[in-house]
Amino acid sequence: MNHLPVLLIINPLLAAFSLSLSIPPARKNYKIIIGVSAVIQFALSMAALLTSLQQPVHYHVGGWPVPLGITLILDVSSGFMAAFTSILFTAAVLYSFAYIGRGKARYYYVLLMILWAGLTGMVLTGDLFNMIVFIEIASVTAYSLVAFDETSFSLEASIKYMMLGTVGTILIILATGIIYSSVGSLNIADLYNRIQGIPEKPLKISIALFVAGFGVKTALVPMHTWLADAHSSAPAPISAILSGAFVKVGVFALFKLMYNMYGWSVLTSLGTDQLLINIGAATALIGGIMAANQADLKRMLAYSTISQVGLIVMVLSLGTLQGLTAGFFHMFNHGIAKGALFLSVGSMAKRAKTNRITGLSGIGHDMPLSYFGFTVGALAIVGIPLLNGFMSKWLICSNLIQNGHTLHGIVLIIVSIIGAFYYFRVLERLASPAGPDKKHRETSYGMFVPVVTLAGLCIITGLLPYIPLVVIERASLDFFSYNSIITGIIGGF
Amino acid sequence: MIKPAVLLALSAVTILLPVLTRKRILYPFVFGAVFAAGIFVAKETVLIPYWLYPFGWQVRIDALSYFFIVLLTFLVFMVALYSYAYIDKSDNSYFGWLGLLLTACLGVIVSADFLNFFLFWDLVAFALYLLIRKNQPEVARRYFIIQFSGAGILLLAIMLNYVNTGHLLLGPVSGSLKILFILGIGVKGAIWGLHFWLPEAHTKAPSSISCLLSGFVVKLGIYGFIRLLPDSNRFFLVLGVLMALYGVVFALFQHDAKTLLAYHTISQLGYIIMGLGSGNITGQTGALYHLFNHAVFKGLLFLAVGAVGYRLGTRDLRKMGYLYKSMPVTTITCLVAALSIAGIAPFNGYISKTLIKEGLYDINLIKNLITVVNYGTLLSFSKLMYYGFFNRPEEFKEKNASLKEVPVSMSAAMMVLALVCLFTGLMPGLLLNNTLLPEIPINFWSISKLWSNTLTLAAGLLIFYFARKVLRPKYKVINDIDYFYRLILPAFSRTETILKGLHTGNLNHYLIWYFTFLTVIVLLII
Amino acid sequence: MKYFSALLIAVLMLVLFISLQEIPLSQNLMPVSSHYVDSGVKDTGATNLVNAVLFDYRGFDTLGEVTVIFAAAAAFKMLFSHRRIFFFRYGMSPIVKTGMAVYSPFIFIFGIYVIMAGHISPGGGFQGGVILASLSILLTLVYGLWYKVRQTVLSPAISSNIESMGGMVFIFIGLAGIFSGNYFLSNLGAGFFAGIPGSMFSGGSIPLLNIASGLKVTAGLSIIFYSIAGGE
Amino acid sequence: MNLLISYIYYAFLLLLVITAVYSVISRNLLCSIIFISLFNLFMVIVFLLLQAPDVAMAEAVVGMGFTTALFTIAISKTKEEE
Amino acid sequence: MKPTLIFVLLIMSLGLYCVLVKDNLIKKALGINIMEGAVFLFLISYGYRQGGSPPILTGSETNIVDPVPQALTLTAIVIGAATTALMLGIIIKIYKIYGTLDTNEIRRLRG
Repeated sequence: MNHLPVLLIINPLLAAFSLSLSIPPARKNYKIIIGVSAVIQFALSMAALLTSLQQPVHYHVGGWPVPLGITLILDVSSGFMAAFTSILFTAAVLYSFAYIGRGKARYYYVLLMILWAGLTGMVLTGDLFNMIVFIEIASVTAYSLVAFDETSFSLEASIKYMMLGTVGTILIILATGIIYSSVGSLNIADLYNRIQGIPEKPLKISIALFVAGFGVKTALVPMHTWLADAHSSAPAPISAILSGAFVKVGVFALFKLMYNMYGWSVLTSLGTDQLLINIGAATALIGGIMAANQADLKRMLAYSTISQVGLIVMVLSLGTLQGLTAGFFHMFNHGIAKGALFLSVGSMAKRAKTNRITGLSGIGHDMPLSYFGFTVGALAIVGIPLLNGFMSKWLICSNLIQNGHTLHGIVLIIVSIIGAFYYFRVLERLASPAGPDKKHRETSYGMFVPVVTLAGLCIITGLLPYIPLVVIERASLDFFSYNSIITGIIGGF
Repeated sequence: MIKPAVLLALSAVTILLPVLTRKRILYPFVFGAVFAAGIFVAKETVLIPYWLYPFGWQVRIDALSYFFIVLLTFLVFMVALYSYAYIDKSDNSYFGWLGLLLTACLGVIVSADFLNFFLFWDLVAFALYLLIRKNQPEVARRYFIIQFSGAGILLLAIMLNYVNTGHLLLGPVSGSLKILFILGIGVKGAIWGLHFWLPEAHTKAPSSISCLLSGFVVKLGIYGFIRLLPDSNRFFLVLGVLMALYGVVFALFQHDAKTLLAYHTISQLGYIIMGLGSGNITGQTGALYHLFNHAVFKGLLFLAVGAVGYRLGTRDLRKMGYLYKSMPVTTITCLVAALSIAGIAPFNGYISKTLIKEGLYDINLIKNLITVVNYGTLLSFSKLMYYGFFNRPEEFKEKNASLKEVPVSMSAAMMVLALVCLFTGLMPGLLLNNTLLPEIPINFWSISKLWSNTLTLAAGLLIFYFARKVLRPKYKVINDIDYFYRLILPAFSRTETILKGLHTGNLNHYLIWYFTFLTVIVLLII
Repeated sequence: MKYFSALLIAVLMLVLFISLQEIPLSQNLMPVSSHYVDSGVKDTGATNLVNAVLFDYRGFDTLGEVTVIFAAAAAFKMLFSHRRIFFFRYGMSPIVKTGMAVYSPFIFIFGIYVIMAGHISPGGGFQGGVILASLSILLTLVYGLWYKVRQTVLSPAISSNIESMGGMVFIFIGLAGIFSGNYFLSNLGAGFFAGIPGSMFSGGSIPLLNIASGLKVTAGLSIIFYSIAGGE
Repeated sequence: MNLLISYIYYAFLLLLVITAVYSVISRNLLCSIIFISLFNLFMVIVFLLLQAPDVAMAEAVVGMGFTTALFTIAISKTKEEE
Repeated sequence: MKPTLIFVLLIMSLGLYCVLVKDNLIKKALGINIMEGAVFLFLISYGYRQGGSPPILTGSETNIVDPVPQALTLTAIVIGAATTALMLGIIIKIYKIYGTLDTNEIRRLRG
């Protein structure tokens, strides 16, 4: 049998545990341990993607059939998300080697690995409560990594994030309790068959609680308030991971429940899809407007993440196969581009000792490679042709309008225009000849290689969208027909 | 015959020029090679499958596309030749962006599906942003944002059209979508009401780029009109007349040479749109002919003014003069261009304006308006020539009279353009052979036409002689209608301020938002 | 603001009350849990069904749970890395110390018992682990933090070693299932010693997992407490 | 559960609510910590009445021991009266 | 246990009130604990079966309460304990820097 799904989760955990041993080998060369396990994890996730492309893997942990035990589902959608997550994580780990100072670095990497495991588990698991556990793992590590710098800003951001996130987790647990006490099962695929057994009002309440609880993790309006603080005051690689991977994985998990546990027909009959699409539109607009005139560069990027997530939620809540394809494609593109943006801003801010746009003006001449990464990422997110953002925005717009949501299509266009407004403003400032008097050196290899790699991915996927799209279409197909795949493995319960 | 893919690949090579070689002398020849390929390109429709793979690229080169390709490649060749000396030595990437602009315009012209049409439509604006950005980042950004908004409207229109028709093939659109398409395309085509970006962009950009902007890029709007809305005659007629008058009136009172030329771009676009609106083959052929001519002589005018700026350092008509002594080539080419834009025989403007007039013969009012516009054009260009080149202001004598002629590559480009002005005027058969444009069986050299033309010239010069005091360039700020568009920004910033005030940073408020949201959706769902 | 939120809470709770009334309450169990009850002992060999569910049927949740504690402990080691101690420095009076010296072995034994007998009686890794952790907390409070630092058994380095060991042991016990040709965390299927249900040595890997998680929880919670109490 | 036990059960639920109210409204933080540990104690008893000994034990050690100790330390480190 | 629902919601509303209204961060953490307790009570009470015996088999039980909610609650309790500990740690560090725990003054990040 194929043990890939569980190996994907326990490999980072083993690395973290062995790293936390306070014996000289672990203390001395923690970078080697982390690098090796990161490479292994990257290879494992790519192998998982290839395996899932041949046939989906259903892994029964402990050998218990559905719905007795916990099942890990490795289909193309989860394999794609895992691979996409580990691309960002590998870049972030490589970047952190040069970025994070020595002092507390060991525990930083421990938490980073646990975050990796948590996100992979969130993607892979097919069990409701297990998903909550992994959400908690990822959230606890995220709370503490946001506070890494121990400045006033990072601590404040961390406590805000933590309060909102914990309340959200309580709501999710409550919804799970409602569902379990109604039908007595926790497996998502099994719940899909039993969902009719839930009376109407508790069903609606559980949907509302799930939307509110996951809304915190994915920063839907008006639960988006923590995101700008957290992403702007975390270390650069953590910001890249949080807004490149964590938010997307949260969206993925929310819509996995919506599509595969409740079933989209139930949602449309309750009118929840309209609710979700309007929330997405509000998120996109408010994020874009808030980003328009920020003085702090990382804060601006965080708000633009909010607006892009709004677009993704809009197109995912159409409930169509093409909509899923467009949404996943935009997840991928935005994740890569935003990773490049945050990492390059991190290296610029490390040299210039500030995040403020005015303080960074003219640094583009001193650090051409980081500036290249920033430019490509920004242009990709704005949707300049021949970069990957253009194609996904085209797909999103066509899906929205074909399904009769013309107003939401207009929202997409307005958001792109506002995005062009503030991104080009920043590009101008960074390239302005009136640079700071003291010259900054270009960062070391460890810092600009990941940036340039992610930027190159943006360009490649922009010129050849076929490469991700062939995977993403299969992924959305699997996501769409999840239950028909899973039904084969449900035992006689 | 050359396959279209080869032409596109060759033009794509020009993007990488600064990377491939640092010898600037080679660049104009590469653009010339593209021009040659453009002349000999095969008229055929092919599908390039591996482009953006799942989507593909429907490439169609028919008579219209061929006409635009020849015009574009020729103009870009001239501009590259001119820029060889005009752009300072340090900035080689300029030619790469020029190649990007060439490729994007080619893509717009040859695309037969809406996806690639829109893609290159956006890319044109971005390439121009890169070209203008070097000197004028603010202007470049404003230009790009405006064009991006127009592209957004176009995208919306394309999507709605896709919903209606079910396919993405480029073709005539119908119904109420026409309005959206006119708005979306009009932003790039600078139709009246959406032209507010044009004077600023043309004025502030480097002269070679202004040449391309007004010579070709705004013509892309005309191309879009011809492709997408072939049958909205009356509207085009009214729009054209409006633009022609508006442009002339605003041009008359400018003191900056390039702003004057920019407003004349609007008025000549008015001519072209009028010709499109005439609804008969003569008028529309005249429109295309005038499009070609306008590209040539307006480009030449911008290049000449750029040459003056290159030596003199200013384009302000109040500081010019005496140049007929110091820069004879520039003066003569500029004079040729001015005569042809004024529609004086035997230069090419005469031919196209005659064709347009023939096309519009039946409508009397419009004929009289065209005459008015003609006199306005004549006046403003006599102003340009007189105050710019032949005037003798004492305070600038020693400075202006001691200038040197521009380098050979610039003057070569200008002379070639001037010769094109002359020959396309002398023998219309150069264009009116059925390969480029259809033949029109009218006699351009009848005595009556020439006589009225000469009378027009004489009368115009006479009026200028008496009114030159009135037309003396003075500094005054003339508000265009962009005044109204500027009112949008304060509203936006007010919204933003309110939103920022809402994000108080107080955890209590955030939690209370959160549970308000929860209660609201619970009440909504229940 | 206060009244608004009170109104908000009232409305929310009212809606919840109305709608959660409809959850059906059947006297007989749901299919899944009835299967646990019927054949849980046969499947796992543990008579404490909660432990059977925690460590066998849903053992993966438990792995995640110990990971959460591990993450919290690592976060504390990251954030409270400074070692300047100005609090609970020297502990309490000698009387309390002597009393503590008498009590502590019993607490220790009790915690060990709760951990070991998790599969046949109430308790298990977490409860016993927290008991042991509170023992170390008590020692810290009574004898002062200097004692804890100087002590080898309770020193932070040792406890972080113990913690990592616990986590690794958990994972290796799970991997044993894979090496024996079954799934991750397989219990009896992987050939662990089943024993007689109800006896001390039964339940296959469940006691081992109990011990592992107990070690982990002990070390993790004591690290957290130590960092909060002593960290600068 | 029979009638008497159920009365006891509801009595303890009532006590839960009362201790929760006190721990919420008391101005003194230490006082509310004590009330929260009482709250946890009654929660333990309620769990026992609901036939959940494992959960009761966990709640006892975590809620009354660990969390309370942490809260106490936090208060004594942040000398703050509400 | 239908009447239990009333108490669950009462306790939860108290915790929610504490979270929403009180300005002190420690008070908010307390409120979060109370809410968690309410959720645990909800889970356990809905897993209860009338006259059931605890899920520890000694051979002769016929009517047993549902073990799964107890397992879930156990997991949730430990996770909640870890989260609370982390929260308090961050709160202590915030007090070191800001000198206060009042949320109306801990608002350097805004807009």
